[in-house]
Amino acid sequence: MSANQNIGLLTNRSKVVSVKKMTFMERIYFPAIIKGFGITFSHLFKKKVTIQYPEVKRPIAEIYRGKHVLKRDDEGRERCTACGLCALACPAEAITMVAAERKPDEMHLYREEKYASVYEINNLRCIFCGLCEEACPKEAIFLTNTIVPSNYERSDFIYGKDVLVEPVDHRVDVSKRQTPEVLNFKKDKNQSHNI
Amino acid sequence: MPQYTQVAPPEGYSAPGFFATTLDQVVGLARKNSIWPLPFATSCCGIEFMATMGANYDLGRFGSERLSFSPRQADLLMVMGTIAKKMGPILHQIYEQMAEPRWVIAVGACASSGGIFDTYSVLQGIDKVVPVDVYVPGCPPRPEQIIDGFMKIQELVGNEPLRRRYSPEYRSLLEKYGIK
Amino acid sequence: MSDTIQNMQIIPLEYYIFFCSALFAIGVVGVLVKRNALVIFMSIELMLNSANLLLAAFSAYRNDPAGQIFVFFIMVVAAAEVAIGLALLVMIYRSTHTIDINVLNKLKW
Amino acid sequence: MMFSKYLFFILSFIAIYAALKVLISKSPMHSVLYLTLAFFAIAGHYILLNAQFLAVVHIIVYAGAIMVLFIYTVMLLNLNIQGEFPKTKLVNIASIIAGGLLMLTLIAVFKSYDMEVLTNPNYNQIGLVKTLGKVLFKDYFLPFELSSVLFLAAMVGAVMLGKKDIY
Amino acid sequence: MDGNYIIYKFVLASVILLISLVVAMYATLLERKIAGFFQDRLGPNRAGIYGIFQPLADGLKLFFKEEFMPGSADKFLYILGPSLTMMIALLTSAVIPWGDSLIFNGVEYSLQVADINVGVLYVFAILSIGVYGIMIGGWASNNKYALIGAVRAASQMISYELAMSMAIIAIVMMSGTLSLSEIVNQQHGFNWNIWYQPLGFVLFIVCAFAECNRAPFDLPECETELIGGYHTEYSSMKLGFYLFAEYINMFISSAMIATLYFGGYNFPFMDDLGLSHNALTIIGFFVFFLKISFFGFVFMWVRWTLPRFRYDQLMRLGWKNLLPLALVNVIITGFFIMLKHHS
Amino acid sequence: MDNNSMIDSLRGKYTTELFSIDESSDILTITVNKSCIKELVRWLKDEIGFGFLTDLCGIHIPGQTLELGVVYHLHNLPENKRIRIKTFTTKDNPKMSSITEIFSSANWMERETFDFYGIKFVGHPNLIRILNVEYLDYFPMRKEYPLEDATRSDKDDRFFGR
Amino acid sequence: MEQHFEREHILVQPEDKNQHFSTLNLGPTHPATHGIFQNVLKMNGETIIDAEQTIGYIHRAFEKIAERRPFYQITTLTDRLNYCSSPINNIGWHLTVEKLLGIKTSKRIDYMRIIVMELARITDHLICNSVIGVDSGALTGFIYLFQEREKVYEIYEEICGARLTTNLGRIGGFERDFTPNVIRKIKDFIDNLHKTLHEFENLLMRNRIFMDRTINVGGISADRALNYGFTGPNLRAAGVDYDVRVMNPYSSYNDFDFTIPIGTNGDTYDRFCVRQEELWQSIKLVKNALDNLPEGNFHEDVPEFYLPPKEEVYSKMEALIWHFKIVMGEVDVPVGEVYHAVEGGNGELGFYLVSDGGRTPFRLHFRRPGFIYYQAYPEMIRGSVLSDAILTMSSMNVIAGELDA
Repeated sequence: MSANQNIGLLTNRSKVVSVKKMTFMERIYFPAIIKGFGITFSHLFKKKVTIQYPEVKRPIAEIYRGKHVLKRDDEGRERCTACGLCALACPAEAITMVAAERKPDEMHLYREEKYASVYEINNLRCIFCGLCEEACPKEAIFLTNTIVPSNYERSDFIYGKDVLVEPVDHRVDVSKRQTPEVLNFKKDKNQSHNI
Repeated sequence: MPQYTQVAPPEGYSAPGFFATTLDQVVGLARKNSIWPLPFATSCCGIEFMATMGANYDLGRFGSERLSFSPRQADLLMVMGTIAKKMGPILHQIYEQMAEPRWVIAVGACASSGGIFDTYSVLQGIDKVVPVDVYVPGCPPRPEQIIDGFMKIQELVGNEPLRRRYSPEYRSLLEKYGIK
Repeated sequence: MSDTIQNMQIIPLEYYIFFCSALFAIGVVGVLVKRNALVIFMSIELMLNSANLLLAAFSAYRNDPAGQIFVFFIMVVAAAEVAIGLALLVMIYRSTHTIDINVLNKLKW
Repeated sequence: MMFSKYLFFILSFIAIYAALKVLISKSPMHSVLYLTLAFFAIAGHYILLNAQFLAVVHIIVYAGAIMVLFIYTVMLLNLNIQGEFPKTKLVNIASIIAGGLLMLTLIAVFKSYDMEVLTNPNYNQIGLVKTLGKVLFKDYFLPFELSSVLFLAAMVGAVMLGKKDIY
Repeated sequence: MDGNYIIYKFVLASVILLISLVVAMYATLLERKIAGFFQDRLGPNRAGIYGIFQPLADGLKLFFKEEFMPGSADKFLYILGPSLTMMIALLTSAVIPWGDSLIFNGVEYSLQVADINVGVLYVFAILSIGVYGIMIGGWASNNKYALIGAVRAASQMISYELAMSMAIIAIVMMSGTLSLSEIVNQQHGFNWNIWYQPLGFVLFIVCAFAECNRAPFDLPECETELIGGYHTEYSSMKLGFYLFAEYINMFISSAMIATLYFGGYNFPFMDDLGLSHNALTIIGFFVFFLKISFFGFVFMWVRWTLPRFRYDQLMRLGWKNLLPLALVNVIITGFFIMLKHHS
Repeated sequence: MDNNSMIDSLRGKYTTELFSIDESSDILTITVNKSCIKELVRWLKDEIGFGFLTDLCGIHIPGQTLELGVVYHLHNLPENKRIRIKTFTTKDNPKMSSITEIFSSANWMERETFDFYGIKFVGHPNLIRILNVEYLDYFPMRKEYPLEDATRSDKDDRFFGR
Repeated sequence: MEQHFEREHILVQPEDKNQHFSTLNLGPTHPATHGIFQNVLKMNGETIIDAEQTIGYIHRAFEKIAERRPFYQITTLTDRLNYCSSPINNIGWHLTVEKLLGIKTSKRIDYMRIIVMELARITDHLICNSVIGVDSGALTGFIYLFQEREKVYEIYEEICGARLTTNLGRIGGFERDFTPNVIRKIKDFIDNLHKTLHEFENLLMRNRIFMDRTINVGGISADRALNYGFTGPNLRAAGVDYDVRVMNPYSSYNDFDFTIPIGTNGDTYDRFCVRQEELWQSIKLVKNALDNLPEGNFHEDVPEFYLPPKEEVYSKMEALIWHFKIVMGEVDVPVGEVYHAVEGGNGELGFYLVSDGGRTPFRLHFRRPGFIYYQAYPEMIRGSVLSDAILTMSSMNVIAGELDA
């Protein structure tokens, strides 16, 4: 104890901030109370900030990490090559996939020789940290700024490829999530990645 | 002022000066607009729940700003955050203390399934202890998602027949969780 | 209202006497029978009240306000007594953890 | 009209029933509440006697203050656990007989007195505030002031007694 | 006592009861709406336009909720508690003069259910027994939080009753009567008691807050400390009674404030309008309700602005500040009355 | 007091108990025999001015003879110096003297260490599990125990080589 | 488990055995405990004689998980430590790893980190102080302040895409750069926060009801506070101006001048005022950092730990290999041990990291300030009443995630 007692001030930057002595006006309650009344009353006529959620939606940042999407390339082939990096990077172990060899007649479906025949994300486990997106070397998985709806059963949250893969005719725009360099790079059609 | 949908009157027989509907629907309508939640907030999701109660999202619009911390008075148990194995029995007890009809909503990954905490000390989803009606994903979920889950509950509440709580199916469901 | 007053005369004073005596007797029995100091206190209150009522009745029948004034004084005494008595009771309870008067006979010596 | 007579009997019945219940009840809380009920019945009697002021004051003082104090004590000491302390049957019977005898004696004493003198047919409004106030502050001024001193003393005493000295 | 008289009183009593109930019901909605507006949010708006069916929904829900009885509770008292609270809350409305009299066919119908000559004392009597419901309920629940809530309620209400009665005594001294209707009639026009008793008014309103268990004196049920205080163990309609009684109390307290200090149904320049007695009565009735609504709003305003007291501070305020002030107020009033008599 | 004089005075006071002094790490780190830990901490606090127990935690290093260790971080606030003290004990009879008398803050930290590693702090007023359930029959932070909950039902282990 | 030690209760036995006390169970789901912990109060009437705490109700085994996860995945854990100010934990962890790896970050990264951390401190203190208001019965101030918190959430959302558990830091910098939108939003927020803060202060700070409630409530002396390992606002309220940002400056905090607010006797009002003043200081810090934000890259050039840019991964083999190596955690980490502390929302948030060169930390211990100082709670509330206990609890700002880890 002895060492602590004379500790004094450690720096010269400190400032005592709490004033505990009350002035007479503070002692008689009313000035502060009336001030408080004024503040709350002024809010009575203020514009309400409430967003009526289901009807009005608050703008969500474009890079918000919400529901996942499995991208297709320009020709509509699935980009995922089932390398498993996303599953490995997932701290929640929410991603499950089964890799399969592409058959010759599936050239138009899958981009690479390997593809994920099963790709499931357990959205109840998922913590939407975005590490899978970061880990993906094939520009295949992205998070979007749509929210995952709630549901009644646990099994409803295991999103398979039917939900995750973007529809061919309804492409999900993820360009806002990508760096300008990547977008610039994607214009270069000489690269094998971009064909 | 943005347009918002109001609750439609219950379907029923209506004529001038005369309006008939089944009791179930009226009670369901009343119940769903007066859900008093019991916020069982343990961690991060609890903060997002505060945001939901706050001015920007205002759960009070649904008639739910009266939080009842006493389980007797609550209609909806909102479990938000990690439930450790040490907490499990307490959650179970709270559920037992609630008066019928009661609903449970598991908010967030931890409450729903354990989330990233797949560890020896964390309960892998509160549905191991109490029956859950609606799960809300996210870690933590956005207030929008919580409201979304809340509206799912409202849907459930509105359509629930009065008899359900006395039905043998419901009893057996409770028995599965060891509730008398 | 005034007709009620007239009708009141139907009740003879004896009725009040019987009634008050009964109440008083119940109070006395309570003091004798009970061992819970709190209930004994209440019985005393009951006795005081029966006296009060009788005083009020006499005053009304004799048309003399003094009786009712006495009731006020009795109330004052009763209130004071209760205040002190309950404080004592709480004290006793604190030190002995009981309000059973039979346990409290330590005071004898 | 027999109306007030019935009222008298009903009130008397309630009062005596409640008073008996005070003794019979096991839990002190019930005793207190029954006593409160008895006091309400007595207040009814006061109104019957046209002593409205007295009735209201009775309710304020007894029901509003004294009985609340009792309940407060019961709650404070959490007495319900203690329940009843049994006494021997003999003592009980003896006390009841004693009480009954006392009642009989009282009635007998009053009976011997000639009641007719007391019954004054010219009934007027002595129970009103004005009459009482005048009497209280003219004839009984000194006792009134003294009683306030008594009250003060009681208050101080109660506070002194109730003071905790744990710390 | 003719039949007409009884019917009229009965109808009046029922109407006033009904009004009290409806007002209290909508006070709950208003409270939530106003709380919302104070806090930059909207408050309930899903149940009907602006949420007008919210109280109905709450009521119906509570009604159909499971009746719950704690295993170790005292059954009878457990039920008695909320019922008593509700009943006592409604009792006061009988003596409040809701308006002047209406004259039909030469018969005068007063808008006061019972003009008791000790009206003010009657209000006190009711107030003083108002604590029973809470105490009984809190005690019967056999829950520590409920018990603490009940103990707090009891001591708080008893303490503030004193200062409150002292504040009213000043009014009674001024007006020389205990009858509420006479007190109101003496404040004809703009001759309101508030001009003579500003201190008394402040004392009274503070005590009224305490008596209603409203913030900043909501210690018996404060949510963050005692969860629900005395009603922690209550569910369904019994809880509804408790919550409802609070709003009825608020309504009645506002009415008492308006009656005692703000001239009840009197309003300025009422004699200059040249209206008939009946018209004045009806306008007065609405004016009275306007005043009540204002004070109801003040009740809510305070609740959503101020932090609450601590138990011992509340006691200190009641006994050490308000009571002496009330005594001073009585003495000053007496002094002025004496001056007036001598001059 | 700089590191060198600190080391000198340490060497002067403790000869046999002091196992090693490591200056290469971010903080001056000393490893001592567990027998002197309480005395050392008291000395550091009272004489040298390390009046603040920043942290106390356990560590399990399998393969050593003394497997279980406790790491103390002390802070000399006026001089703004930190020191790390390590001490080790065997796994079979993990006992350590408690420093709760010196630092009240050590109370829960020692309980936590006990909870995680099973190190018994002799002289601790209330050495029971703090974070885990009381009926847990092992010390979960020891390396040999698994992390995962066996009851998890929604996991497919095929892809997680953990 | 062998039980050869007596279980002794910390509860002080009353001197007089006849004294009769009741117990009150505060928690685990009491509204005032916010997070989850249990206090069994031993009461005499409303006066608290003693308290026994039980914690661990949301124990999630952070330290055990950390031993099984590669370095970059631990960010998700740290976010959930003190979730009211998760970026501080996040960046604190990265600073620790950088210390171990010997990475020196540029001024821009430092300043960006300061901005993010001070915003986090603002959110943390906003919630703590407004919750003191709620627990003392003034809900309205809470809702006003929460609107400001929402604005910080919006900023985080723009920075990284999440509101609360941000996961924004990376070893060597940030995941993304600040967009102009972010800078604008931060400016907006900082310029407008003072209005709401003033409003809130007017509602409570000099209101006698609130002052009476908080002054001399739950006080602790500087000496005892140090002995109990207090840090952060709670220690400063007791009058010791210990602040990691000043004593052991990290992330270029020494470039900025700010005062350390201190209190006098460590009571609830002191804690409230200290936090309130720290809000003002944080506003100043963010403003300064934003004004002086240098140009440059948002992450350091650490190819072994920072993922290579995506366009290179898509096109170059070498980058792809590094990408795989980093994600799979097969990069060699130096053997060693470091302790690094940052000034978290509640005080010194320390990370003690022992590395054996593997892909995961060998041992990672979090010095959670809340865990350490919460044990002083019984001593602080002894002799006060229930209401005081609740205000003391909320003013200590014990966050369950941090408490139980």
